Amino acid sequence: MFKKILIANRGEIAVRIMRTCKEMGIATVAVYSDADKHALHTLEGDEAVPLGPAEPSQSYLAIDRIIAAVQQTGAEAVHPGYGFLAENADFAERCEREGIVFIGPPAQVIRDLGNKITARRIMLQGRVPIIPGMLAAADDPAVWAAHAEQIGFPLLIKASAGGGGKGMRIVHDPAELAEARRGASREATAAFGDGTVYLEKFLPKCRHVEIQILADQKGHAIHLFERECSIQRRHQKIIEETPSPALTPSLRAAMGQAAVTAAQAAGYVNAGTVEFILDPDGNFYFLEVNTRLQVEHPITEMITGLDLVRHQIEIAAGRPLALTQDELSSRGHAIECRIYAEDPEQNFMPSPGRIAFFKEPTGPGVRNDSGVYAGFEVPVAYDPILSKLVVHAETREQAIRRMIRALQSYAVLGVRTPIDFLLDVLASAPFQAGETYTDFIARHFTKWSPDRDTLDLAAIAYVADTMAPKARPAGRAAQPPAHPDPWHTLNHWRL
Amino acid sequence: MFKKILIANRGEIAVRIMRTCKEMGIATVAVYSDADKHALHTLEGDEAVPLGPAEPSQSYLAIDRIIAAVQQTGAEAVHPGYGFLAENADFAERCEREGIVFIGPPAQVIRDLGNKITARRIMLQGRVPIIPGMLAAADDPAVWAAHAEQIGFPLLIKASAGGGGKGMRIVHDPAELAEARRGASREATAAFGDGTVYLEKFLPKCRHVEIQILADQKGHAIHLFERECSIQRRHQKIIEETPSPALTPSLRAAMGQAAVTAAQAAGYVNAGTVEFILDPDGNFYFLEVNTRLQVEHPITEMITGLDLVRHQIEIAAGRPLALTQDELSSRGHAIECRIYAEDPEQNFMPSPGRIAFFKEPTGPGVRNDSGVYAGFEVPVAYDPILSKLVVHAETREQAIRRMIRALQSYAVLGVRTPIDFLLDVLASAPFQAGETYTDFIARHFTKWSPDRDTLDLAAIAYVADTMAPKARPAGRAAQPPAHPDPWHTLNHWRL
Amino acid sequence: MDYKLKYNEEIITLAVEAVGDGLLSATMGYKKMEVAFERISENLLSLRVDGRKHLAYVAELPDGKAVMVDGRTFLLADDRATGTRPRSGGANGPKAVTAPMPAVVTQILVAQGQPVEKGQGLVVVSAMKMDTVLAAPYAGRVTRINVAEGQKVSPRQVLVDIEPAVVDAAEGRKEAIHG
Amino acid sequence: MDYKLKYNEEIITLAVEAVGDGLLSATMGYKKMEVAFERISENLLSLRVDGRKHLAYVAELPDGKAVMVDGRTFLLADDRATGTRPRSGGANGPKAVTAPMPAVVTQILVAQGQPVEKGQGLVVVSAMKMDTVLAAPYAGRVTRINVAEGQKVSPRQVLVDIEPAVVDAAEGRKEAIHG
Repeated sequence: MFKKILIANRGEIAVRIMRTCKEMGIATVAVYSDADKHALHTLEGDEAVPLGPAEPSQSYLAIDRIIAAVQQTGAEAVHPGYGFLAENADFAERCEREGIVFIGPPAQVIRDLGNKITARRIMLQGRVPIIPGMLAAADDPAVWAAHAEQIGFPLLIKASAGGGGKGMRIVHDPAELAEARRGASREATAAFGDGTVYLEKFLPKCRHVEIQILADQKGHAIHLFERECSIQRRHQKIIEETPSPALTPSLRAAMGQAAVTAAQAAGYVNAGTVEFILDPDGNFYFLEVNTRLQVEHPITEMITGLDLVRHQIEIAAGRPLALTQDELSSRGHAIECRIYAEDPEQNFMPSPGRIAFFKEPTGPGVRNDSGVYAGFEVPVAYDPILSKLVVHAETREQAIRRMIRALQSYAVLGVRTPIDFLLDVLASAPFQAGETYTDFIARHFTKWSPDRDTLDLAAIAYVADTMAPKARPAGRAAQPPAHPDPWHTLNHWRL
Repeated sequence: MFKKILIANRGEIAVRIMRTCKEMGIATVAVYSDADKHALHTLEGDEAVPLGPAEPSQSYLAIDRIIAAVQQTGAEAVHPGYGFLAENADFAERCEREGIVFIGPPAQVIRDLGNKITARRIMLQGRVPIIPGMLAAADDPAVWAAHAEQIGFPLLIKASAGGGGKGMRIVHDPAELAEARRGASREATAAFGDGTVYLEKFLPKCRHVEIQILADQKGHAIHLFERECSIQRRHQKIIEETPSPALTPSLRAAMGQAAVTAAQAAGYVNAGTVEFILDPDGNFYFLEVNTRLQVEHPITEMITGLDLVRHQIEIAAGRPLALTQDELSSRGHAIECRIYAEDPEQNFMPSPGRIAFFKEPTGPGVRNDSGVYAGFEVPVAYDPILSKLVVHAETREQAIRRMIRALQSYAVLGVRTPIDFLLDVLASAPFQAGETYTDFIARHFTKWSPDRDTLDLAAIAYVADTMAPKARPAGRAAQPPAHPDPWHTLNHWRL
Repeated sequence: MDYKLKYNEEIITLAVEAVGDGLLSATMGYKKMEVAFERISENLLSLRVDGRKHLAYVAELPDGKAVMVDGRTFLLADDRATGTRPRSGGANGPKAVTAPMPAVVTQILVAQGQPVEKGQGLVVVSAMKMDTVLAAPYAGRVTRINVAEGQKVSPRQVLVDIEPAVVDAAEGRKEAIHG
Repeated sequence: MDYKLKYNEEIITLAVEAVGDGLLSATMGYKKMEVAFERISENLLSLRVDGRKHLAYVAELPDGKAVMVDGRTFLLADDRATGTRPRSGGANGPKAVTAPMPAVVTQILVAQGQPVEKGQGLVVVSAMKMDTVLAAPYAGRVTRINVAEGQKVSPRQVLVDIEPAVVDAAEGRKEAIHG
């Protein structure tokens, strides 16, 4: 097993990976930018190497500097977390070339699956259902028109190199096609340096359901059930759960098998996620493979009892995966809420700043993977995730109640968070009924504003805080005399 | 279901019960003594009723006052937690008479099982193995001598009303018998108001293994596997784990079945624990039934995925237990460490005082059921438990490593705790080998003292704390100007 | 004693009377509430409002106090300290475009002296992986640009000064609300 | 600068030299360590000792500072503030029996004027469900009993005064160690 791992990431995911490393007896190297000198991951790493300025291109995305940090500290492997370099094939390749173990799939697999058109072809060959649409890039407007007619409207234009909703356009009418294609391609070029776009059927009322997979270097692959991730804002998930309220046991088995087939078709190794679109009739279609750990991996850990980071590291170290599909089972129900520094009243605008007070929820079935602490200044330069709040309970209904309790006891003062927004989503009838489609927020929560009754209570608390005397002295209630008799009876209790 | 429950307890167990109540939509009533005006359970209850002075007899043991609090608040049920009135048959009976639901077994069951001689007779009739020994109280020294000869030395004298090691004597020689019997009886009279003592075979090298049971009002009973609780100091458990390193699947099934038989023989209802002594040859003997929730119940929750408090409340409300033995399984490995305010360097002497700083461990598979907070003054009047730290992982080895990591990141400043002692126990070869017998602490850890290397680091930290400038101002790094332009661009971002 | 607390663009008025040690009576609009309060620790208060218990977490921030009750957090400021802030437009209206959060200026879309329409993009700032266009709150003329591309800016720092075109104040407000 | 820190009955001596901002050199016995330190928050320090990182949690208590490093907590006090405290016996030894923690007196086992043997039980106190017998640290005569049964007592409050019998100091110390 590795003796030392460098974690090429920051914040809560870096901290979470370090915890498993520590439990495995593996030393950890943190890397940090100038903005993260006091970040929790920097503090908690056994070593910490500065990378450079806050700008990601000069720190967490600076491949040369990260490779230098690996070499300088003698780390044998790199865990990329999610985001930053996690799905960067060049980085994985560079690690391979330098003799550093990249904890993830081989570079070529990342490259193949990072190209959506290539990924669709691989899946088609593997008989994994894909959304009807193009299987090759095309320049000719006539080819596009022919595809469009064959697939039928509405259509979706997507960037082949895409992610995060960029380079995406919905087209309802043949007349819009050419202009939408140009716009999408322009956006894709700006975002990914690759303007290749292609056509897919647009599925309006659907769910985002993904399957977690694990595959070892010997080709043994299993799936760890699904995650339902339909509740999104700005194309980013904010609530995830497992099991999906929409899956029957047979559909779960079919999707799980499709994900394993997809993994094997792509030559996949390590942990990954096969994303599917699920339509209301129970048809599912391959969307993409995320070739890394997901933000929402803890809910899978809760229902399977497995530590995914540990399995990632063991697979990367060449160990065979000892788990078999038969012995796995999904127990209970788990939900994750992402706690960002953002303002749900202002269209989820980021809300950086100093965390003045921080009290995490605790108790049975509650887990909070946090990357911050009271006094920490949340930097402007990065994705503003503070923590992932996760609950596990016997049933979906109980998990929802548990999450509500946990959110109600989570105090983050100093930056704005969506905690009260999430409370209202969890308490809403459509969420409780499991009507979690990707248009959920737009449909039910566009005009959200905070609860007025609690505002009145908050105003009273403001006044009370002004009137109540401040903290009592730090000492004990009963102070010892200034010069107490020095003899301590305690030492003689064993006589 | 109940609308309101009064929790006739304090500290971490009261807080833990309230959490489940809140998740079930049940209002909670806290009760508190003068010493607990600012205790966490007092703060967290939806209502809080003062009972009286700190002395337990005038507060948490004052049956009349608790019944009055129930009636005053309109609570329909009482949860007694553990300790205090949890195994008090008179209290349970009083509740029955007043039309209040007591969340526990019927008063008569508590009374029968509270008398160890009666309990032994019940178990014998139910064919549950008991330790060879007396089955009835006896006055005649000749009867005692005859029993002693038949059982064989060494013998153990125990108090029939006993608990906590009081009224107990080990006898190695017939000549000691009479005097030991008189001493034990005197001690039992002082402790329990009942001097009845009896003889059992003494089993020197053994383990304490208990089985969690659940039984509903219709007579359906199941077991939730075992807990190994052999690591004790002053006859009190400090580390518990499940599964037991000593149990094979067939022994587990046999002990589980014996516990269910014991429950049914006693007419048991609600959650309870059947304690056994397990000898090195795999023979097990009934010890006693704890007719309440145990301190160590969370480890069973971890491996079964069940909320025991929820099941207690549902059973008390008359709901049938929907779980069957077949569908239950034990997943992974769980360990609990009890974190007391006590000094492991001074024979675990209590260490009350004000908690100046409190940082709980978090992360995957870590749960800390705490009853305190920074600033709280731990009262002198009660059992000094601060929290129960619980971990869950895939294997015993991983659970041990996880517990070590959790303990290392648990900061309790202001009162002494056994955290560093527990760290050394968990890291020790005999613990890791599963050699957890009831004499473990006496055998391996009598001469324990804190780590010297870390003391040097602490001295350096002391000096650094003295030299480092104190906290920066509470405001943000970048202060806004004193009279900023009032217009907030934020409101126009949706234009 | 009267408290005027600012919440977003709104003023909340409480008439507060201390009626004993840790006891107060608060009137908000037509609602009168009897309140018992006690400090538990630096950031925690225990409240009893009309007989119902609540825990409130409070922290002092540079621009007010953050208060969390029952899982809901509000930023409140003493309005006497900050002065009244009209929502937008009018005689007391803004003369400048300010940064809403710590950010980096990625693009400047206008030049000094340039006339701008209401809602026209002026500056693009980037914070936390998200680009935001700061728009003109009213029609007018850019009198000064105070930042450069690549510059880091702090909350409320004035980025662009605009001299407003003459416009009826009431109408300006109406447009802002419908926008 | 020299620090004398008291840990239990022991004195730890550090020779400390500030060698820069947030840098110090510490000598303990034969061990010399290069230390970099930085305050992260009120109770948290980041340390680098001979190149190895550590986090230290520190809190001020009435009788010193509690310091937690790597899961191990120590109570340390500046010895210059508290004065040296010999372990027991001798000329500077105790003249009284004090309460070791907040407790309630449940039983008084001796009377004023009574001679007592070393190790003889004097007072029973109860704290946290546990009874503890406070014993005479040396032979002597009870000159005063300052408490009554049922009374609450605070740490270091003097419960019983004892006038010591004349005894060789060295022997007294030896006995205490073997006791």
